[in-house]
Amino acid sequence: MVDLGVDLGGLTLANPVMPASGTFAEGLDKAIDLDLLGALVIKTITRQRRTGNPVPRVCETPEGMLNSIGIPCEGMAYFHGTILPAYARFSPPLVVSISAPTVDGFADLAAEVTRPGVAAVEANISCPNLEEDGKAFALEARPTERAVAAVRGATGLPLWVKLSPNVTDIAEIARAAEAAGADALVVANTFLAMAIDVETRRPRLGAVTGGLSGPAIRPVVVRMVHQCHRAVEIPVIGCGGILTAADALEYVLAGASAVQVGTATFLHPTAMTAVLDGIAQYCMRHGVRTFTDLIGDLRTGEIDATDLEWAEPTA
Amino acid sequence: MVDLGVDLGGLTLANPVMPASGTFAEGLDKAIDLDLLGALVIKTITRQRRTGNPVPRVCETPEGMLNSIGIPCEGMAYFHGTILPAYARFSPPLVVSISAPTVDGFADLAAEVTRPGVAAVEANISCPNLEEDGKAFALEARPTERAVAAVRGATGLPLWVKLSPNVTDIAEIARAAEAAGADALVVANTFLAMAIDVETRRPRLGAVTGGLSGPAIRPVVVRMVHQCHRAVEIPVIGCGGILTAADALEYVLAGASAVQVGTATFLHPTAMTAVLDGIAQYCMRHGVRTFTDLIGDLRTGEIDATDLEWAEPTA
Amino acid sequence: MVQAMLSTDRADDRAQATGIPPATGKPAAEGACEVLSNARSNAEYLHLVLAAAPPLTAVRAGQFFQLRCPGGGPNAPFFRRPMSVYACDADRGRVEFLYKVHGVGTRGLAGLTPGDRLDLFGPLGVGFTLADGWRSIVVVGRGVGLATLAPLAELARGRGIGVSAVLSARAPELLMSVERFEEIGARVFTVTDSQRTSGPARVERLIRGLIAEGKADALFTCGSNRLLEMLQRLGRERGIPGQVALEQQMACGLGMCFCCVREFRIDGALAHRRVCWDGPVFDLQEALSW
Amino acid sequence: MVQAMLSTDRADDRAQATGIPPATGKPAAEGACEVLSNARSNAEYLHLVLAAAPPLTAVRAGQFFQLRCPGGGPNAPFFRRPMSVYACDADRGRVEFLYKVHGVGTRGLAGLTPGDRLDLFGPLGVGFTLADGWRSIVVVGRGVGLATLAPLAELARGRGIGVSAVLSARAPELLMSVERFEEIGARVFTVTDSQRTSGPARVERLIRGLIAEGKADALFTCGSNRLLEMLQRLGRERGIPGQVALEQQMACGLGMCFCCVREFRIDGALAHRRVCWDGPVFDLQEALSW
Ligand SMILES: Cc1cc2nc3c(=O)[nH]c(=O)nc-3n(C[C@H](O)[C@H](O)[C@H](O)COP(=O)(O)OP(=O)(O)OC[C@H]3O[C@@H](n4cnc5c(N)ncnc54)[C@H](O)[C@@H]3O)c2cc1C
Ligand SMILES: Cc1cc2nc3c(=O)[nH]c(=O)nc-3n(C[C@H](O)[C@H](O)[C@H](O)COP(=O)(O)OP(=O)(O)OC[C@H]3O[C@@H](n4cnc5c(N)ncnc54)[C@H](O)[C@@H]3O)c2cc1C
Ligand SMILES: Cc1cc2nc3c(=O)[nH]c(=O)nc-3n(C[C@H](O)[C@H](O)[C@H](O)COP(=O)(O)O)c2cc1C
Ligand SMILES: Cc1cc2nc3c(=O)[nH]c(=O)nc-3n(C[C@H](O)[C@H](O)[C@H](O)COP(=O)(O)O)c2cc1C
Ligand code: FES
Ligand code: FES
Repeated sequence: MVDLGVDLGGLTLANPVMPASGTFAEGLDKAIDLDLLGALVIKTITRQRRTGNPVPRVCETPEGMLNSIGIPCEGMAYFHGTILPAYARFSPPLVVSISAPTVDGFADLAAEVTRPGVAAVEANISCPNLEEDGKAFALEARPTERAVAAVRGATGLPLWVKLSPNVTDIAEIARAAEAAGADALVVANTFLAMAIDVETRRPRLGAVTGGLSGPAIRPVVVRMVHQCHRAVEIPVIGCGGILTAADALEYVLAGASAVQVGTATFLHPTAMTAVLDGIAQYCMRHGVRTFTDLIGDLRTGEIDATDLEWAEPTA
Repeated sequence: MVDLGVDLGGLTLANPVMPASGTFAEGLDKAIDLDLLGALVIKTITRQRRTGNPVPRVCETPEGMLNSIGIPCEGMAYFHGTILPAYARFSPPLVVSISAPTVDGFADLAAEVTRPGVAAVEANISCPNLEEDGKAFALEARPTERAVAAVRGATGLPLWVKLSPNVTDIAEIARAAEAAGADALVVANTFLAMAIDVETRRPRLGAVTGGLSGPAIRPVVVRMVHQCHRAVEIPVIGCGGILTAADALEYVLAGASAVQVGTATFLHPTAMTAVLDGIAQYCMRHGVRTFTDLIGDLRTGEIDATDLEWAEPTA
Repeated sequence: MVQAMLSTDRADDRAQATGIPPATGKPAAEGACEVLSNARSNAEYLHLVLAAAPPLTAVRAGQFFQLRCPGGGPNAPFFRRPMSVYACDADRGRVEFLYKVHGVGTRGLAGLTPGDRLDLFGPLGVGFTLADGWRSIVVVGRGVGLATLAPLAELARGRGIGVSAVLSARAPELLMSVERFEEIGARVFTVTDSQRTSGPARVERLIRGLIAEGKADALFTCGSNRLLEMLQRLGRERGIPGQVALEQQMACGLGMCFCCVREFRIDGALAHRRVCWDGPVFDLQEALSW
Repeated sequence: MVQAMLSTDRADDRAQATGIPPATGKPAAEGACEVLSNARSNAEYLHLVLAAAPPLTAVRAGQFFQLRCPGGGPNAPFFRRPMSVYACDADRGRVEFLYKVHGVGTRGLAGLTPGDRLDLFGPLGVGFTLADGWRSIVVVGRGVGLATLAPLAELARGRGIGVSAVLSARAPELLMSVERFEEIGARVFTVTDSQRTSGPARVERLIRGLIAEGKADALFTCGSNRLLEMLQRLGRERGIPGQVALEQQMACGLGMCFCCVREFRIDGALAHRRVCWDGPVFDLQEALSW
């Protein structure tokens, strides 16, 4: 038996596989047993009611997708009255993703979701879709620090901070979030992108730009997870383009303590449980008894003969 | 007949299609007629002789590739004695990409390549592979300005500056390059990335990290070209993941005056001439007589009925 | 002959449309199904028949599947494609689709040959509801919209409810599913553009006739904006209930991504609903034409 | 029967190996070729025969093509795959490859069936050279390496040069191309691991015998590091020239990307060369074992 448990900044998960915010809802229990997952992370909420962006809200790109869903939100009464109770019947810890246009707004919302039934808060300071003003907090170290500190002050729950990949130096932002009290980092949100229908000369998204996710982005985010892992002491949760167990393990070897699976669930609703099974199988095949032994176990020494085997396949 | 000519910061090209630096050499004339291209951009050179990075130097990713070629370089004598003469027999303007580890080094090299036969200088201030210290000039505005100003002072040739996509605010860097005297911008170089072979737990590249290119990155770079086009007056050359004429036209509508094709040539050696043909055909089909009319012609107004046709395909 | 194996959606499913998460989930499964045939129905439509086993065959009228359409390269269909079930026979283990080639995904479908495998995910969504007491219904559809309506007609006939089916097309040779509806036991009316019988005014006159005959306890439609508006008007005027099946681009098909929203007028106020989760079948009057 | 349609590389091509760009380019073309057959040769190797037209059939011994292997999804082979020409017949319009399934690209190749199309790009690279005056040569190869050496043997025989071919494998049933070499008119020696005849010492003794017989004006090999080292030693000791075909991962195949470099000892100094452009055939002594 492999021990798949992992401690994520004060919250212990039975295993390291969970959904990425905004790509999951309880409807997925039609397809998989949600109780198998390490945690349940729900779509980012805001205090304000919002309708989100105009359609089309998604489009396809090479091995990826763009979304400009925005954060449609039914408001707090709906959150407390409908969303929270809907998850009561599932056993994995519930992680609530929050977003706000101001530092105070972050603090207020963090306080408001600090309720029984909520196991951790994920501060989405990186969503590029918010209509407010423009730049997300996560694009620079100082605003990151302020937003994270505000949330930290408002809740005693484990605090995960989700970073944006649209930055020059993700390690610097990671350190700022850690310094301000984050218990774990989620790396990363989507890449700001756009696509154009050349026949109509119009943007393919109603909101013109949106976030790129899916396998296409994985190599860039794996690099960022590796940098964050080396920059901070707190655990890093890898997120971006994970489709298979091998993809998830790439993140783990680069330094992730757990992974979030987003877009893949749209393509294969059973993606998360398949990733989980595959990780367990990998551990057995490689004689790994404790999953956490794999975290950051990237080997960068001199390349030895076996690695060059492909250069002499017929020998 | 469509007029495909375009003026790029003082250099007039017969058409807007050219190779991306480092993905082209004169050997391609085995496969296509190089005289059909708008310009010939050669692999970045440095003054120092360098051997480049350890193998493996490339690997495959979803709809993309990583490279850690580095800038292997045979030195200046070889450049003047062998490379320059080899291109003398081709008619398109020759653009020489240069890189250096210091501001003075950039100036010296720019002066040294300002020779008959060289039509423009492309300053590669964004290559993430240089061994020197680390951060490339292109990651921040001030170093960008300094490097560009040095090159500007050292050569009277049209000066193209190639930006890095690994930045928070590409428009800011674009403005810095423009202010320092760039005649055109190339947007963009590769995304710093990594990939791991989970069976061996080793990086797939000998140099651990490398640059992501190919279709996967296109939506992010199109967004950056759009931002740069709105931020500066000088022409922008789009580069990243162009495989077909439609991809190239996406860049043009987003604001690019010309395009560079890189990775696609590895997959289809005839990619550049196919892109060129496709652009001409598009212009004819859409009644566009002057290619330059398409630059930045993205339509973002209210969506009208025809765009919603897919919502009622059977009507 | 296709046997009726479709059931209706119960009221507790309908409750999902209010946004309240369902207390129990009916399973939706992912499965690779063998292609039994994939033949052209006419110049525009293809008919795909797959071998399928439970739970894939536990389909209710109006539900859909998300199909993983074949294709490779940078323009491969990345998302699944939503497709209404045209027929389903749990006993014989068959699921059928009727589709039109539109873009890269449906082009991939058209390339399937018997023996190939296609990955289905479903059945998904909230289907049609037949109220107790309805004796006759009218279904009005055009093109592939008829794929969605055929299982409804079949379900109604199975319960002894009379079905008048108004089938519309550009030209007689493009009329779809006439035999399927006749086999089901529907009274079929065909209208076409080329015969100038398909305009809203003509169709309205036809339906007013059916209402007058007492054959229209409820109105059902799918796909066409003009038909929707006309039926809404008739429904309001004559107090006849109805339902409409809507389409919208979908990524997840499970209510998770919120890309498939449309606006509805619910109790007088505008509200967003997810077509994949709260629908694709909605109350005729709540839907907004577009 | 495969007819000899291969020529040698001329000295002006060899000059490319010095890094000086060639004055004239021999064309390389991209073309979709029909698969005529793709059959298993033995438990490990497949033999792919394609219909091809000029300039694709203007192949010289030792040259290779870049194959766009079929496959879809996120693990599709993104790069082309380099593959030596095993046989080429311009008159009949055939290009043939011999390959081993190794990873995703060659697995895609193995799925090809007659009538499918495969996109080839080539022919590429600098092939083998036969010097005037050579009367007999020795070729030593193992596994798919023999694919590269067969056209050389054919070319030599076509010029009346005697060929001794030492074919190596793990076991007799895995021996490749024995008939092809016999048909060509080579004197074939088979050595295998299971018979304990393939060790470097045994092979060395065999070749020393051929040298003693005066049958070794030049030595050629491909693929195995141990064979390379042994032949280099013999060559140096006895002053016998030779050539080796090398492999390296390739993206462009045209000398553009510099991913396929290897180190060579040229005039005593270490230097990088691109296997796709300066090779894949190199001077036996300049190559470094790895
Ligand atoms: C619930 C539902 C049931 C459907 N049933 C059928 C059916 O039975 N037969 C049939 O032929 N078609 C049906 N459609 C429409 C079908 O989904 C589209 O024709 C198909 O998605 C087009 O994909 P494509 O790749 O060929 O086109 P592309 O234009 O290349 O598709 C690009 C994107 O737009 C989406 N898209 C394009 N048109 C539509 C559309 N009309 N509805 C939703 N998304 C669209 C695609 O899914 C894809 O994400 C149904 C749609 C829905 C929502
Ligand atoms: C000039 C030349 C001629 C060749 N001729 C033959 C031949 O006739 N028959 C044959 O079976 N094989 C030959 N090879 C080897 C063949 O190219 C590889 O087996 C093939 O590329 C493996 O691809 P894959 O996707 O199956 O393996 P993967 O391991 O999935 O490939 C991953 C990457 O590594 C590269 N790679 C892996 N092994 C090799 C290798 N040995 N050489 C170069 N690149 C490699 C692939 O091209 C790809 O880029 C030749 C190689 C070269 C360079
Ligand atoms: C449709 C969609 C909606 C998303 N909504 C949110 C969101 O509300 N909050 C958030 O933090 N991230 C959101 N994301 C980003 C994902 O959580 C994830 O960071 C990103 O998609 C990369 O992972 P993936 O490649 O596995 O999808 C969304 C992504 C998608 C595709
Ligand atoms: C193998 C390889 C080598 C490259 N070398 C250089 C280089 O020397 N200088 C440079 O400015 N860009 C270099 N690039 C980046 C390309 O010029 C281009 O910016 C990038 O690949 C994105 O374009 P693409 O997606 O069309 O390839 C290289 C890219 C590749 C793939
Ligand atoms: S398709 Fe994702 S919510 Fe409807
Ligand atoms: S494969 Fe590109 S230089 Fe050899």
